[in-house]
Amino acid sequence: MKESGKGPRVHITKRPEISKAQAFLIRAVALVLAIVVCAVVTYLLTGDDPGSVFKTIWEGSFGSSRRTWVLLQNVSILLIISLAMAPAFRMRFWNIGGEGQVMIGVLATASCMIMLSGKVPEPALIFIEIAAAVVAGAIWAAIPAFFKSRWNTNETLFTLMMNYVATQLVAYFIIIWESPRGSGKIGIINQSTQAGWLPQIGQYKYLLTVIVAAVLTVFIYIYMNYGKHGYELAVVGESERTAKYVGIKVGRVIIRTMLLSGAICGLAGALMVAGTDHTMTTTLAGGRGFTAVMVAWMAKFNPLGMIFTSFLLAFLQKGAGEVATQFGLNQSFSDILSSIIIFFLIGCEFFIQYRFVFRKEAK
Amino acid sequence: MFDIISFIPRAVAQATPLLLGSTGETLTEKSGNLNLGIPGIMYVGAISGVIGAFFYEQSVGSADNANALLAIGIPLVCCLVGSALMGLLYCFLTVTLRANQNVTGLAMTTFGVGFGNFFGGSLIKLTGSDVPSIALSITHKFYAAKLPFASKAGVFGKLILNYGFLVYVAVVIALLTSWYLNRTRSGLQLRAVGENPATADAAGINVAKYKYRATIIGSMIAGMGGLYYVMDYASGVWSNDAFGDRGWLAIALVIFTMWRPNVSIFASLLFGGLYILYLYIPTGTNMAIKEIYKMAPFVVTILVLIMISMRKKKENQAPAHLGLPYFREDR
Amino acid sequence: ADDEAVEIPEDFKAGFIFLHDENSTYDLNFINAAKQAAENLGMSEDQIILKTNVPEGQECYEEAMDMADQGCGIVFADSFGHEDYMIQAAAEVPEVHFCHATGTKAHTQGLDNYHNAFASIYEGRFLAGVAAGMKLNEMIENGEISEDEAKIGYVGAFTYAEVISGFTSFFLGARHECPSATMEVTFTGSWYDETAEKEGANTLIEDGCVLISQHADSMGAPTACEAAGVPDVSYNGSTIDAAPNTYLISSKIDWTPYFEYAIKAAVAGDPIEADWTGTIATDSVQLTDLNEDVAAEGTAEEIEAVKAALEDGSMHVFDTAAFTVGGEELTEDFQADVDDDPDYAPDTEVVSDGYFHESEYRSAPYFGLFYDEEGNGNPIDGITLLDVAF
Amino acid sequence: MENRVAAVSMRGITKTFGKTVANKNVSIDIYRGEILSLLGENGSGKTTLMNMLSGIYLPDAGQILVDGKEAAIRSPKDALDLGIGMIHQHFKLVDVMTATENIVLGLKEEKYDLKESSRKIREICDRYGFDLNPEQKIYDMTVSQKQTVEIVKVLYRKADILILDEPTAVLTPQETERLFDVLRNMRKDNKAVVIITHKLNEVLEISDQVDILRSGEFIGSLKTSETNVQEMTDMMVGRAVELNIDRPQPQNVEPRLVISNLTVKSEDGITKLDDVSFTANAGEILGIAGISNSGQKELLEAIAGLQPTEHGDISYVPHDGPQESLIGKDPLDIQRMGISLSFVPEDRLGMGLVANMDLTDNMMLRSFRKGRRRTVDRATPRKVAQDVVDQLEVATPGLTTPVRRLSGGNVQKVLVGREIASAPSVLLTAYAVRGLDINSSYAIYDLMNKQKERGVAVIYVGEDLDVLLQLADRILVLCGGKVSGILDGRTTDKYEVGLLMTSLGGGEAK
Ligand SMILES: Nc1ncnc2c1ncn2[C@@H]1O[C@H](COP(=O)(O)OP(=O)(O)OP(=O)(O)O)[C@@H](O)[C@H]1O
Ligand SMILES: Nc1ncnc2c1ncn2[C@@H]1O[C@H](COP(=O)(O)OP(=O)(O)OP(=O)(O)O)[C@@H](O)[C@H]1O
Ligand SMILES: [Mg+2]
Ligand SMILES: [Mg+2]
Repeated sequence: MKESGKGPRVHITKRPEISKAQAFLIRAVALVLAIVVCAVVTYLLTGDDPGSVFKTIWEGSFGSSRRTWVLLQNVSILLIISLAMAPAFRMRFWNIGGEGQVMIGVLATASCMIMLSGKVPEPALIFIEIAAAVVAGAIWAAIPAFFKSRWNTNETLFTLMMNYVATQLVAYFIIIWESPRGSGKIGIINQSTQAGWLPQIGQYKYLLTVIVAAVLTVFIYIYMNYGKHGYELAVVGESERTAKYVGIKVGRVIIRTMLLSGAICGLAGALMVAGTDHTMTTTLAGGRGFTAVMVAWMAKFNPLGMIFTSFLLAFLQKGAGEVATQFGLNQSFSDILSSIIIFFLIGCEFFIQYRFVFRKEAK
Repeated sequence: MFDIISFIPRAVAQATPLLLGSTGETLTEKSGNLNLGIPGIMYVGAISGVIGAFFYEQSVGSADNANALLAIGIPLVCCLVGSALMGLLYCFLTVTLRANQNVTGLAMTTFGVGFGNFFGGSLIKLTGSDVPSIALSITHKFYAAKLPFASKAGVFGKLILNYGFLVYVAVVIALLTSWYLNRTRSGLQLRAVGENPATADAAGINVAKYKYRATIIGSMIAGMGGLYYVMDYASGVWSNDAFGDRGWLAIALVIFTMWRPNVSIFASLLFGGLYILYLYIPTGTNMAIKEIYKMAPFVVTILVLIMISMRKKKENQAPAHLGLPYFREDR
Repeated sequence: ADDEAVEIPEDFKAGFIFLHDENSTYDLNFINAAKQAAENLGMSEDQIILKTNVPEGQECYEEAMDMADQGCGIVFADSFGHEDYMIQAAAEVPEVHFCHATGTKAHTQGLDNYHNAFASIYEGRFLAGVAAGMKLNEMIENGEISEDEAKIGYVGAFTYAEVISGFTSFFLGARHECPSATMEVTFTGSWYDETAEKEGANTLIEDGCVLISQHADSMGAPTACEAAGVPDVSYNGSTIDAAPNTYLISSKIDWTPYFEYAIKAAVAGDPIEADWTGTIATDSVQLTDLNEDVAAEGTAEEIEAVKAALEDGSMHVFDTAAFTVGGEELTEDFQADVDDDPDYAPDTEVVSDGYFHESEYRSAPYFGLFYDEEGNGNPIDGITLLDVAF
Repeated sequence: MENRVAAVSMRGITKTFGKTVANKNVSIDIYRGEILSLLGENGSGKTTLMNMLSGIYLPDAGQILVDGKEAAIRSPKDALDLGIGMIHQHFKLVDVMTATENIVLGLKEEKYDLKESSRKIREICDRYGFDLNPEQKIYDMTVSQKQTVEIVKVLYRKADILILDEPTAVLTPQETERLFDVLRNMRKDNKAVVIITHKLNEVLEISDQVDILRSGEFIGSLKTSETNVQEMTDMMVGRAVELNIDRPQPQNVEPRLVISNLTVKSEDGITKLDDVSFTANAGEILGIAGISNSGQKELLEAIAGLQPTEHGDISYVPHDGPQESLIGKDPLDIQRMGISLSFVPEDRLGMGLVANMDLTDNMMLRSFRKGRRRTVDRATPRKVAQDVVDQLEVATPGLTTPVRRLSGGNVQKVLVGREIASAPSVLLTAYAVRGLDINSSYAIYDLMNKQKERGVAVIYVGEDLDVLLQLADRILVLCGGKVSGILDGRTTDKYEVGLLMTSLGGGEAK
């Protein structure tokens, strides 16, 4: 091998910075390829014509104005949770506990709605329940942050475990408040009085969630890119020693950032319970805490990019659900399709950062 | 009524998938790859084994025609191939394409669980059975086969001898992995890759090769955890989602054991016990308290995690380069 | 509305909402029934919309409304937790019927287009109990166990009335044959948890139970029984594939009759009962194949005889003479909690003519535990709830 | 000599990183029995060139001949197989492993037997006079011990083409001397040695041949015996450079920092500073000398508020006003007290700067808190960054380049530039010219002097005694955490300082 006397014909090297347009093009190509692969997989697994499958996916999301609104609602909730993830990840705090933080928000909201209904005036109830959710989510997220800042406790595992603890807490209270006895369900909370239900804007049930998501997107965008806090957390993420060197209180930044993350997750929980679902189940978060990690990452923590990535995943989920219904496939099919798309989108980053060099002969 | 002699074998049954999963993940993490796809890989390992067993059973028809070697071998090989492919996919994305490990892992878990349930569901449709599950009783017999005298050999027999072969395989793999990591040159080099790939690289170690190898072998070991669950514990019955979240517990075990597969033999037993402990705690009709008891393994993990982090010891920390991509020309 | 002549117009659509997909025992039962009903009624594939994996939340409401948008004249949902969302949809779209299986609120809700349905599955369980009792008798005769050792184990999901009604009727069926039978019950706290059910069954077997039954959806208990060689009465379908040597019999609800009934009524414009309870007579309650290799001799005949007696009313499952609570018989002034309310207040007298009238005041069962002053729930005599103490 | 076959010939090597052309058509020869010095300014491509020899990078174009035969070096393994061993500018060691484990890493020829390997390592150490415990973990080692491990690693592998990238940057003069003895022995063994260093006196002392790079291009080759510092510098820089440090007379000297009886312990309870007292004056450069690890780092970090103190006091004396104690204050508190204290730490990328951020954002590190708004102002730091780039001649593709991409010298300029930009009243610098080429070093000395003239109290921790003696007004010598003397920079000499560095000099400060 060494006798051949030549270096390899091709090798990989870092690209010069490429333009936004070029990077976008690469991602677009990856997306198209991913869709082609999905089509092939669909064809192989079902024998159905991929064209009609995609048509169904489209109709599943945009078939009627109701479906479009539902999609927007799903996108918004996913986006909100993803926005919560972004600052922590920029700080290199691997929070995979979004699920639990949302669930705690759910629990806080539900408990206010159940326990305070009829005891305080309606606007106060709404204020209290949202505040409770925000605070609960924030505290839940701050617990691992505290241990991380103090003893550098591994946060990936800690937050993951906190998900289960939160879910079990919810399970506990569901049984405490269950109705009827023994059913393990609490049904719609305050169905008759609608106490604690968030108001509907005009005739649009989900507009409120969409507006909250939009406002939060702008807020997080500014917070991370132009805010002093955003700058501090980026420094902490890059190098704790540097942060200390310029007088940034690292522990405080970690806890503060997680308080923010948790608060937003808690808010997402409140929006679900008080805004749309009006109930509490252990599956209310539905894995979105994990999906949000992927959403945030694929967008490189850019809140504006996250609009697109959360849309993509929610759209797929909804569309593939419709495929499952129409073609009698099982629901796991949508998981397969969305992961294929994620694989392509994260894989293509390689081609944005690196390129192949073909060896030239020296003169 | 709490009978430790009968409790331990049941904890062992819970422990085995956790042990295989955590051993596989430990080996993987030692190479610097944080594979959060393990839960998915365990599903894929299980369903691949099930597919192999299913077609084998279809081909032999009845238990009388079954051959022990094939009945064990075919599902095992299918499981190993399926999990290895998942490991390969993970490596291709994270090592070759340098994609982020966390996202890749999470996506692989989504993918793996979806894959398992999708094909599980498809096979169930094929069987057309009344209750949606695939019963692989012929191959199960071989997987669950115990020493004939084990149950009669007193307490020792009951506690130590009375398991299907995969339980012993799991323990042996854990011990071998510990030995490999600590006592062999290749193990030393693997650890170097996980600690500091640039150093390993400069020392002439093929970083990518080690990462691929450890991750793929690790995935295969973890996949066997899924196989054990369905072929032995679940009596050869595949039902969708039955494996649950064990994969995440396996990942938790890695940190819990501070990257030591031999310690994991006992730690997984502890976790396995905690996993079903709530069934033993008297709650009466108070179902709410039961839900609190179900927290046990998670709360214990958190407490241990905190304790480990308070006693800072360099040797107890994660491989220094865990989760980070390596590119030689980076600086 | 049992008019055979009803023609389903080609533009009539029926929607079905399922909690999971066909990989769940529970939902598969509904899915098969939906398809069967459509076939029986001559409806084409386009006339039914099956939507799987609809969580017990806002999604259920959205799906129900979406089905109404798509022109469904009737929408069914299969899970208890869907109820409130179905009511929400029913209130918004009065021209569409919303039918909910296992729910409890239709009789108090006062909506003309919202309905509950269930079946007298306690009768099926009673019959399965007969098979179990005979198996116990056979074991006693063979000298495998003594009379006192005729202990049944039961893996239940929740302390829910449906489950309690189920295991009580099963136990009464067994005791009908084997008077010395006793029963232990353990709860998993989940409708589907393979590990918990399997380990629950294992605990019961270790505790000396010689026959197991279950009310939870996974294969956990049947496979635990197969491994231990303990006869098993399963639920919702035959588990003979996984447990050829121990599966005895199983009971299940067939929802086809209800779906047919409701669709026909909706098409004809007839009112649909607020609470519809299927019975053995309507073929809503069924026993799956008896495993002759395991069953005691004469089981099939005995089941037929008892079934006939139940059908002609000469026998009642909850015959107050057949059981006691705390040593006492139930009397006519006994009240059960039939109407849903947060404080679980008993509200309806349900004992008369010498038996407890299950599923008559509403379709979902209400034969629950018996609560003493301290708030402890007790089962009928002969049944022990496990996990109350070590 | 004309007929000698070069051990290594690099022909027409080109290497680019993104937009940066690190090497452009470079050709050099390395001969056995010779020590070659590779010289060039920071960022001129020395490390890159050698990394291609050791298989870390692949050239974009060009070829490499080993012993006259074209060789494919695809990976470090190929390089090792060809007998090429390299000691990298940044150590390549696994922290949690022992010296032995690090040394045998990647070897596969011999049986895996750590005891036997340790024995062999001891043998090598004995032969060359290294002080190394093979069983010691790397994280427990001092820099020079780590350096030793690196050297032993190469010796253990019997490499006969040896590359050392700035090996002396972190060594004391004594350690350097020992290393040079080793290198001379290797030359005697007919090995080929390449050494990269910015210290020209070392070049003159050790090498036979000097190859010079400038901006990635090969400029020329000199025989060491026929050249001098001035010529080398001029070739490196590409124009005539003036090589002397001037030392303006201090003006308006007044006490600015008063340190009294300061004691600092490390986390594991080891006393790092022991009862240290001195005063740093405004308008003066206070040099701090001492062998490495004598407490320099702790001293500066204690003043900067980064290091908890045991007892004693650090007081800041403003020009007009009462003195204030800095004890228990962190950098933020100090800033809030209105004290402008700048600190150029030893670890530039790990502490002073954020490697992945661009120049602007790095400038912002010091100033981002300014103003009451919750958002940051980037316009001012951008201007500061541009000024630093212009004034200090930082070689960078632009202000949006992450500083990690810059060469060591340029990184240092960015850091010093930022610290000076905030118009400090106290400037602490630790090894400010470590790893810097001679031109940049002089630029830094110049900056120090300018600060001194501005009336700043400059504390300059240095390792090069010649420089200290030329630059500092007073020299404080640390030995084992104690002050072993404070000398007048104008009257003392190398011998006196050296003596105080190694012993307590027979008493307290004069
Ligand atoms: N991750 C692993 N898990 C289990 N066994 C392994 C693992 N990595 C290597 N081995 C085995 O250990 C032995 C020694 O490995 P070693 O690295 O020396 O092999 P190699 O092919 O020469 O590798 P390299 O060329 O990278 O040095 C081999 O038999 C290999 O199969
Ligand atoms: N891995 C890399 N990625 C991007 N740019 C690089 C990389 N390595 C080197 N460079 C760039 O190539 C040029 C040459 O760098 P190199 O490290 O070879 O310089 P050097 O001569 O060793 O400098 P110094 O004396 O500071 O060590 C510099 O401009 C540097 O920024
Ligand atoms: Mg009531
Ligand atoms: Mg260099």
